[in-house]
Order: sequence, then C-alpha cells, then structure tokens
Amino acid sequence: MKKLIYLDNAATTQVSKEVVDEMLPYFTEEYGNASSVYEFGSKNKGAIEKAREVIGKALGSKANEIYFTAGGSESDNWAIKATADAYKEKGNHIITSKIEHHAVLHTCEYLEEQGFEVTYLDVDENGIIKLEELKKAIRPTTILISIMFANNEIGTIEPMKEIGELANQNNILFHTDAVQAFGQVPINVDEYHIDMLSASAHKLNGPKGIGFLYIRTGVKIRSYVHGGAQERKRRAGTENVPGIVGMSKAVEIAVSTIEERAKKETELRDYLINRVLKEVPYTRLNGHRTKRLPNNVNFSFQFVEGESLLIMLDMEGICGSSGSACTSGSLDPSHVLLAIGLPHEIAHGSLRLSLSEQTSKEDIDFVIETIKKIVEKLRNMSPLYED
Amino acid sequence: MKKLIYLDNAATTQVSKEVVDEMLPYFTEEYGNASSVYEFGSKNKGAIEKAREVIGKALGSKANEIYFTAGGSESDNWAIKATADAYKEKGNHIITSKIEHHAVLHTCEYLEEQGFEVTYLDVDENGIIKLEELKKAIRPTTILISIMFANNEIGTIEPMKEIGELANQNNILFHTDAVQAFGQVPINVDEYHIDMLSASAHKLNGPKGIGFLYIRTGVKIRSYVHGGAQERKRRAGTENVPGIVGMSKAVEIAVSTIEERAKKETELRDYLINRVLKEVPYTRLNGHRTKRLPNNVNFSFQFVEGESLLIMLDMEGICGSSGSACTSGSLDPSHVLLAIGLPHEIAHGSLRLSLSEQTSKEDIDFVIETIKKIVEKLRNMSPLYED
Amino acid sequence: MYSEKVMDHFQNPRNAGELENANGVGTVGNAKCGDIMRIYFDIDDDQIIKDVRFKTFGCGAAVATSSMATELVKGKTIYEALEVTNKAVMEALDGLPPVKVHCSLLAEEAIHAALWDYAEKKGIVIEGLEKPKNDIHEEEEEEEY
Amino acid sequence: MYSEKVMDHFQNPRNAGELENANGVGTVGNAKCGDIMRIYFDIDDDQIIKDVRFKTFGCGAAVATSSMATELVKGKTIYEALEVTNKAVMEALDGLPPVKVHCSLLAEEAIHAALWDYAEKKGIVIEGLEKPKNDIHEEEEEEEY
Ligand SMILES: Cc1ncc(COP(=O)(O)O)c(C=O)c1O
Ligand SMILES: Cc1ncc(COP(=O)(O)O)c(C=O)c1O
Ligand code: FES
Ligand code: FES
Repeated sequence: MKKLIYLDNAATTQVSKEVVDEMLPYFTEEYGNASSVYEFGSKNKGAIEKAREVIGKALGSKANEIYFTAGGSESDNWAIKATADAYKEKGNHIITSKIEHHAVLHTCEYLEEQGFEVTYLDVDENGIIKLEELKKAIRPTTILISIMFANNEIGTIEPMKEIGELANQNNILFHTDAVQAFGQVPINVDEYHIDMLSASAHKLNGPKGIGFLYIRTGVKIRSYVHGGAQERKRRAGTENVPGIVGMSKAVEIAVSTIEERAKKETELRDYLINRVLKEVPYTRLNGHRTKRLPNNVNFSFQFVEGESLLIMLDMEGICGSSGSACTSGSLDPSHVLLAIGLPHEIAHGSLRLSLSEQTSKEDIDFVIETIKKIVEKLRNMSPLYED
Repeated sequence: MKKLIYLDNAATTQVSKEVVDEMLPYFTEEYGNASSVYEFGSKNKGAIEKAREVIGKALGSKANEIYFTAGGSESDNWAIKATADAYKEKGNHIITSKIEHHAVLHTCEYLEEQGFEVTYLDVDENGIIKLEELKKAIRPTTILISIMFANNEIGTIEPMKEIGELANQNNILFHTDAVQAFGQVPINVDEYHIDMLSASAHKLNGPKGIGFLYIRTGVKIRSYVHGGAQERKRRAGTENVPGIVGMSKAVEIAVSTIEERAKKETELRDYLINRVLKEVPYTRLNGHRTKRLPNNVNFSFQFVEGESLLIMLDMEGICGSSGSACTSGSLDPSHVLLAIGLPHEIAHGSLRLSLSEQTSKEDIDFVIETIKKIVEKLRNMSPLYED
Repeated sequence: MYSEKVMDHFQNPRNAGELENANGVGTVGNAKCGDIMRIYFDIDDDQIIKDVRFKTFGCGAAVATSSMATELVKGKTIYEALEVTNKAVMEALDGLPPVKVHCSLLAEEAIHAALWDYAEKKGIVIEGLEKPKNDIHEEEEEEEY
Repeated sequence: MYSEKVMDHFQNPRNAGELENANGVGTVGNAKCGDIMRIYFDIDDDQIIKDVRFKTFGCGAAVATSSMATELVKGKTIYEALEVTNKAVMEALDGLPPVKVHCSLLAEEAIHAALWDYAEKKGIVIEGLEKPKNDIHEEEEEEEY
C-alpha cells in the first residue's frame, strides 16, 4: 500500500493514542450519570471538573467559564444567536467578517432574517480584516463583534489584540471562533479582551463531536440547547464524559507541546511554500506570509482545477483539501478566496495542505515533486493554459 | 468492594463492548474527514451512510430521513424550535404535555417568550395524556404536537397511535421524544404517523454525545445548527464518526434483542413492583401498571425523602435516581410526579429504578431487602411518620 | 458531593428519635424543598440542655445538620445554644455544597423554634430569641437563561 | 465517490490534447462551477469524425466525461455524434454522483459547439443541431434551510 500523507489536519485530526486511552474507561467502566447522587457518578463529575480546569488554564480563564458543547459549529451558533437574543434590547447590530467559517456566516445570515443587521467586514489581500473599517462599522446598536482568531482556509491570523481593544473600548461583546487557532497558537482571553471563544476538540487530536464555548463571567448569553440543568443550566444534555475527558487530554498535550510543534511545523511549512512558489510557475500563496497558522499552506495554481488536483494527489496517497472541508462537494468557489480578491477560476485551483506534528521533511519533498508533476499534467489538459 | 447494582439505566447506560470495538478504529485509524474528496475519507462516509440505514430500518423510515445530532436534547430543541420557525406563517400554536422532558418543556417555554402559544396537556394519575383534551386543544393555528413516546421518570407509554392519527387528520406535525422508548419498544414511524422523532444513543448502550432526529421527507423544518453542508445541509458540524458508528452498532444490537430483553426485564420489573408494594407499607407505584417501559420502576415511599433514600441505597452499592436525572441537584419536586397528582411531600420520596439486561433476580432480591431496611430507618427518623 | 463528616453524621445520626419528656419542641419546614425538621429539648432548671433529639424528613444534608446541631447544643445553656448558627454547624461538618446551605438553616431555626416553645411553656423570655418563622426559605439566587 | 470507470478515464484520459488540423472546435463553460471544456474535431469529407481531442479545466467528472465523450464520437458520423447525450456518456461511465450530473452536460454541449463550428466553417446546416449556449448552467434544485 502507498504511504498515506495526511495533510488535511485543518479539517480534522487523528485522535492521539493517549487521548483514546483516557477516554476508554468512561465508556464501559465509569459510565454512571455525572449529574447523579450516587458515588458511582462522582468520578465522572470529577473528570468533567478537571477538564474544565485544564481548558480554563489553557486560556487564562476560570474553570467555570468553560461550557462544553458538541463542537465548533454549536459553539459558534450558541455564541452568536444566544447573545443576539440576550442583548436585543441594547441593539440589533453585529459585526463579523467576510472570511468567517460558515458556522458563523450562516448563523449571521439567519439572524439577518430575524431582523438583526450584520456588517460583513472586508479583508485585505492577505485575509486580514481592516481595522479602520471595523472602527467605522461600530454603531451605538452594535452588540457583538465576531471575528475568527485564524482562518481555516488560508491560515491568516487576525489582529486579535486590536479587535479586542476596540470591542472593549466600545463596550461591545467580542466573540472569536478559535476552532483553528486553539492549540496551535497561545491564547489568553484577557490579553485579547475575548468575551466568548469557540473551539472544537477534533482539530487538536481530540475526539469529534465535542467542543466548548468560553463565556466570560458576566456575559448574559442565554441557553441555546434548552433542557436539563447540566453545565450550570446553560447547556442541556447528558454530559459526554468520554468526549470531555478526551478533549481535556488533547488540550493538555497541545498546550505542553505548543512551542516545539509550532517551530517544527513552521519550518516545514515555509520549506514547502518556498519550494513550490519557486518551482511551480503561475502559483500564488493564499493568506499572509508570516501571520499564519504554523501548519497551514494554501496555494492557487493557475489554470488548474481543485478537485482534479485533489484526486490526483489522493492517487499518490496525499490527502489535501480545496476550499474549506465542509464546502468540498459544493460547486461554489471558496468565499474566503473570493474575499481576498482572487478571480473565480483561480480560486478554483486552490489547494490547502495542513500539516501535523507527524509530517516529515520526506513527506513534504514527496508532496512537492508530486504537485509539480500533477500541476503540469493538468495544465497540459487545460484549455486555459497556452504554453 | 461492594457489588455495584446499577439501576439508573434510564439516565444513562454502559456502553457495550461491541459498540466500543466498532468505534475504536475511527479514532486513530479512520480519522479522515468524511466530507472530503480523498479516498481516506470514504470509509467514514460509508460508515455514516450505513448507520443511517441501520437506524432507518429500525424505525421503518428511509435512511435519508435520519439526521445525526449531539443527543436527545439537541434533537428536541431542533425539532421544536426549527419547526416553529418554518411554520410560523401557518400558525403559532404548539401542543405538548405537562410530563415532557425538560428538553421539550424548556424549549416550549422559550418559544412562548418568542410569541408562540403552547398548550401543556394534563395527564391522568397514571401519566397518560387525555386524548379528549388533546382533541379540544387543537386549533386552526396548531402547527405541532410534541408528545413523548414514553416518560423518563415513570415509564408510562403514551397512546402514540391515537395521537398520531389525530395529528394526521388535522394536518398537524407530530414530533415525539422517543429518547426513552427507542430501543426498548418497537417503533414504526408510519404506523404512528410520526413526523419527527428524537433519540439519544447513550440510553441504549451507545456512546454519549450522539443522537439523531428522524425527519419525515417533506417536513420543512429549518436548520438548527447552521454552518457547513453536513447532513445534507441540515445540521452543520464535522461528523462525529466514532459516535455515529457506535450508535449504529448499539441500535443494531438493541433491535435484534428487543423482544427477549423486554420479556426478561418486564418479569423482573413486575417481581420488584409486586414485592415492594406488598412488603413496604405506604408505598405507591408511579406510572401505569402495564403500559410502561419494560425496565422502569418508580415508587413513592410516604414519609421518606428521596435524596436520603438514594444516598443510603448508594451506600449499599445500589444506584438509583429520584426524579429525572437532570433535575437531581434541583430542589423542586419532579414536575412529572406533580402532574400525576402527587402532593409535594410524597413526590419528594420517589425512587426510580431502571433495569438493564444485566440486572439479575439476585440483584433485585437484594434491592428489595435493602429498600425495606432503609425505608424503615428513614421513617423512624421522619417527623411525618407516627407509627 | 458531601464531606466525610456529613456522610458520617448522615449514616450514623446522633440523637435521632423522640424525647418523651421534652419541655421544648420545635418544628420547621422549608416549603420550597418540602423538608421538615423537628427538635426536642429536655432543658433542666439551670437552663442547660440535658438531652436532645431530632426527627428529620429531608435530604442528606438535612439529616447530617440535624445530627450535628444536636451534638453542638447538647449540654449547653439555652443562651449558648442560641449562638449555634448554621455557619457553625456547617463548619463542624467541614462544609456543605452551595445548594445545600439552606438545609443547615433548617437546623438553626429548629433550635430556635424549640427554645421558643420552651420559653413559652415556662413563661420566660429568652433575650435575643425572635419568634421563629415556620417556613425557612432563604432566597436563592437562580440565574435564568 | 466516483465509479471505477470514471477514475480510469480521469487517470488515463483518452484523446486529451489539441488537434492542429481541427476543422471544428467548440468551447463551453459553466459559470457556476467555473469549469471549461474544449473539443477539437477533425471531420473528413464523408462527415465522419476521424479524430478528436479535448482540453478540460474542471473536476474529475468533467475530465472523465470529456474523455468518454471523445471516445464515443470518434469514428462516428456527425449525425451519430449528435445523438451522444450526456446520459449516454454517464451510462458509459457507470454513472456519476448527483452533484456531478451537470459536468456531463458540459461534454454534450462541447460536442454540439464543435459541430456548430464545423458547420459554420463549411457553410452547411446540421439538421437537429441548435446553436449551443456558451454557458451551461442547469438549474439545480437547492433546498434552503
Ligand atoms: C425523555 C428524554 N428526553 C430527552 C433527554 C435528553 O437526552 P440527552 O441527555 O442525550 O440530551 C432524556 C435524557 O436525558 C430523556 O430521558
Ligand atoms: C474556523 C472553524 N470554525 C468552525 C468549525 C466547525 O467545527 P466543527 O466541525 O467541529 O463543528 C471549523 C471546522 O470545521 C472551523 O475550521
Ligand atoms: S434540600 Fe431541603 S433540607 Fe436539604
Ligand atoms: S463541477 Fe463543474 S464540471 Fe464538474
């Protein structure tokens, strides 16, 4: 069998063995209800509280500001819809950006239907939001600014500090979708004046179907999933203890290795970027050259279509993606690539490769050689490419 | 160590070993993104589709009418809020019952704030909704009837067929919270005219944090978790493949063993009920004597308070619950017990014991003897009990 | 969720039961949680609590605080007993979970009620003792979402 | 997601490239997905397609349908070529996923466009051939939630 070179870690990651080991007992041994009276549930309760502490520590927040959810999408939906609902007396205006994940964008579009007004900020050619535009967009009725920490397609890291300060000065809640950034770059919620933060475990070698929303004490957000009294009455549903425990372990590992991983991945990332830009003509790097996630690479190869490229890479054992994970299968070119100004046909030829700690230089060398071959083959077949 | 006698299976269950075995490869081996182009994601995609078929078959529905969620609470919230939103042009009235799970009740209360009108039907002393009242409650503006299949506290099974027919005749959508019933009693969505059905895997020896909503083709329900294009654009979020696979296996097992389990559990249940009613004075069985879940027993011991009872049982290794799982920790007596007409102080002395396939006659004998001892001890300490 | 001390007093409650010859009996309840506590005092002529019993219909914390409260007042004068607050009872039990604080108030109030009954019967006034409420219901802050 | 036949034609596309001496060339595109297909015909005096080439900027299905379409028309008369529908191409490929049906329409239309070009150049009329649209965009039903 061909070696698998998995470079789609921005979509989802392998659950690490330590994480699975932590989870296992909670399936078949410690399965009691965490919200129960009996002793048999108390280990679960303890495990949940420990997880809250681990994650709180990772963010510089209090443990009881962490609320478990089913993942990044739910966290985003919750943060935005339930804040809108809670603060609608104060105003009906929300500011976000054109390059948010669909979990934010579609949620905002939904709120527009419900009578809210949303400003979708432009970004520059590197995908960085324009602070001047943000300043101008703020109104007396603005109740929420939701800007992602780092973009999932092009890896660009947004100016969190500046945004947080603006929000803070204007007394506006600041939510950030940190699904891509959490575990990859250090985050301190106080430093960035973050009031709410979404994250998802499966992006950092934790299990799928579990995530959290950080909610700063004092934020009057409502419930989103109504029902039982779990999560201090804020998020109903029998606690997913194995998931929570797994996420906690994944966060623990991610935090303790964050520097060395970033260093290693950044080096490989830059090696890949530099060689491809040099060796493959008509190629463009999408996203900011340095203000980007350590593991994210995103190219546009002119005259080449993304899906064909992906399938050919796949035939060589290389897993990548084109556009964001959830929109593959969709025909529309990525809204992110359009927002940074790419024309349709170039946006179509984009390739996202997202590295992991396991990625080796040999892998990358093989990927580069394969890209060169495939891009040439596809270009020779392309009616747009006249050599 | 004392033997653990786990009789809180209505709260949550042990994940069966076969289920964990099915899940394991999807954590560390088949972790690729199910919505991707590459081959490495296709096994995941296949596993998800297979799960949809297994569950569809269990309900007599089509596979593509099954939508995965994070559990029963999300399914209930989705079914009710997103139907209300989609059909608000048609009307603003919803009918439910007083004994629903909080995931339904609190959701309805939320909708009341948003301008919807909700009728909460009474139940009789056995917890069965009054069909005459239901008939009278129907208005031209009624868009949804949401009645649970079986109650989580007292185990009473509602007259699904009659409710479904009423809904159908009046062209009203019928949602049922089958979180307790699914896997315990046979369900066919066509037979009962069910348009939407909520279920949660952890109630049937599957993992926590995964469930589904059945949505009949043609029902115009909206999205609840907005974002990526997963679940045919109806429910966003990276697919929780291990969870889905685990739930599928759990359903497969539950369906294939449903009869023998029901038989065995019903026998033990009735043995427990009969002996306790005979041997412990001032005791009442809550819920219908025969129209009840095979594994559910719910007693009220007069002059005895529930938490004290639970702790004393726990000290003997017996895990039970008082009121519903999620409300333990709350001080209010169970809304279900009040709805069937119990006075506060009797509602307070309730004990739910929910059996599993593993429960043995020896366990039950021990439980009966222990209950007798404890109830006597607590009564002797009770200012309400004058012998 | 309970401390070891609470569990001990719950499992082996001290002074549970009735006192035939009680000369002060107080019963209080909490309408919200539905729990009820009754305390029996046998107070001698020197106003010393010679014996004490309790009966409680309530949660684990209610039973444990009853037990501890009776221990704390036993052998004390009625004025010393008046000083036994719910805080003191809780501390003696190594604390209670936040939702269970109100249970310890039951114990404090039951003591007061029994003392009041004693004072009434004897026709005396106990300085600093207010007429106890029948229903102990401390307003708990419940956040609404 | 693709059949083996699709994968085969994608990996080893038949008749990819240009024809220097083409006497019928047609280019069509789908504005929605941004994909573009061009077909080159060398048609002899008996109106038989002697040779054919294609160039495609598009997804896997687009490449495979281009390849299969060229195979299906090669050696056929122009009237036989006119009968090669997107359905025929899909069947020959053992089917396509629903979202990819439109890709096969590109191939059908590219054939039509090349035949139209040939007819124009020759000054003839091909019975049954309509002027091809430049932009192939089948309305797909998208449910909105
Ligand atoms: C009847 C009923 N509905 C809904 C739920 C909620 O399910 P979950 O805890 O999986 O969200 C439960 C169990 O807690 C239940 O018993
Ligand atoms: C930036 C961003 N936000 C939100 C999400 C949604 O997370 P999940 O799929 O875990 O719901 C993702 C990943 O899919 C993401 O990359
Ligand atoms: S809950 Fe009422 S006394 Fe403890
Ligand atoms: S997606 Fe456009 S040709 Fe296939």
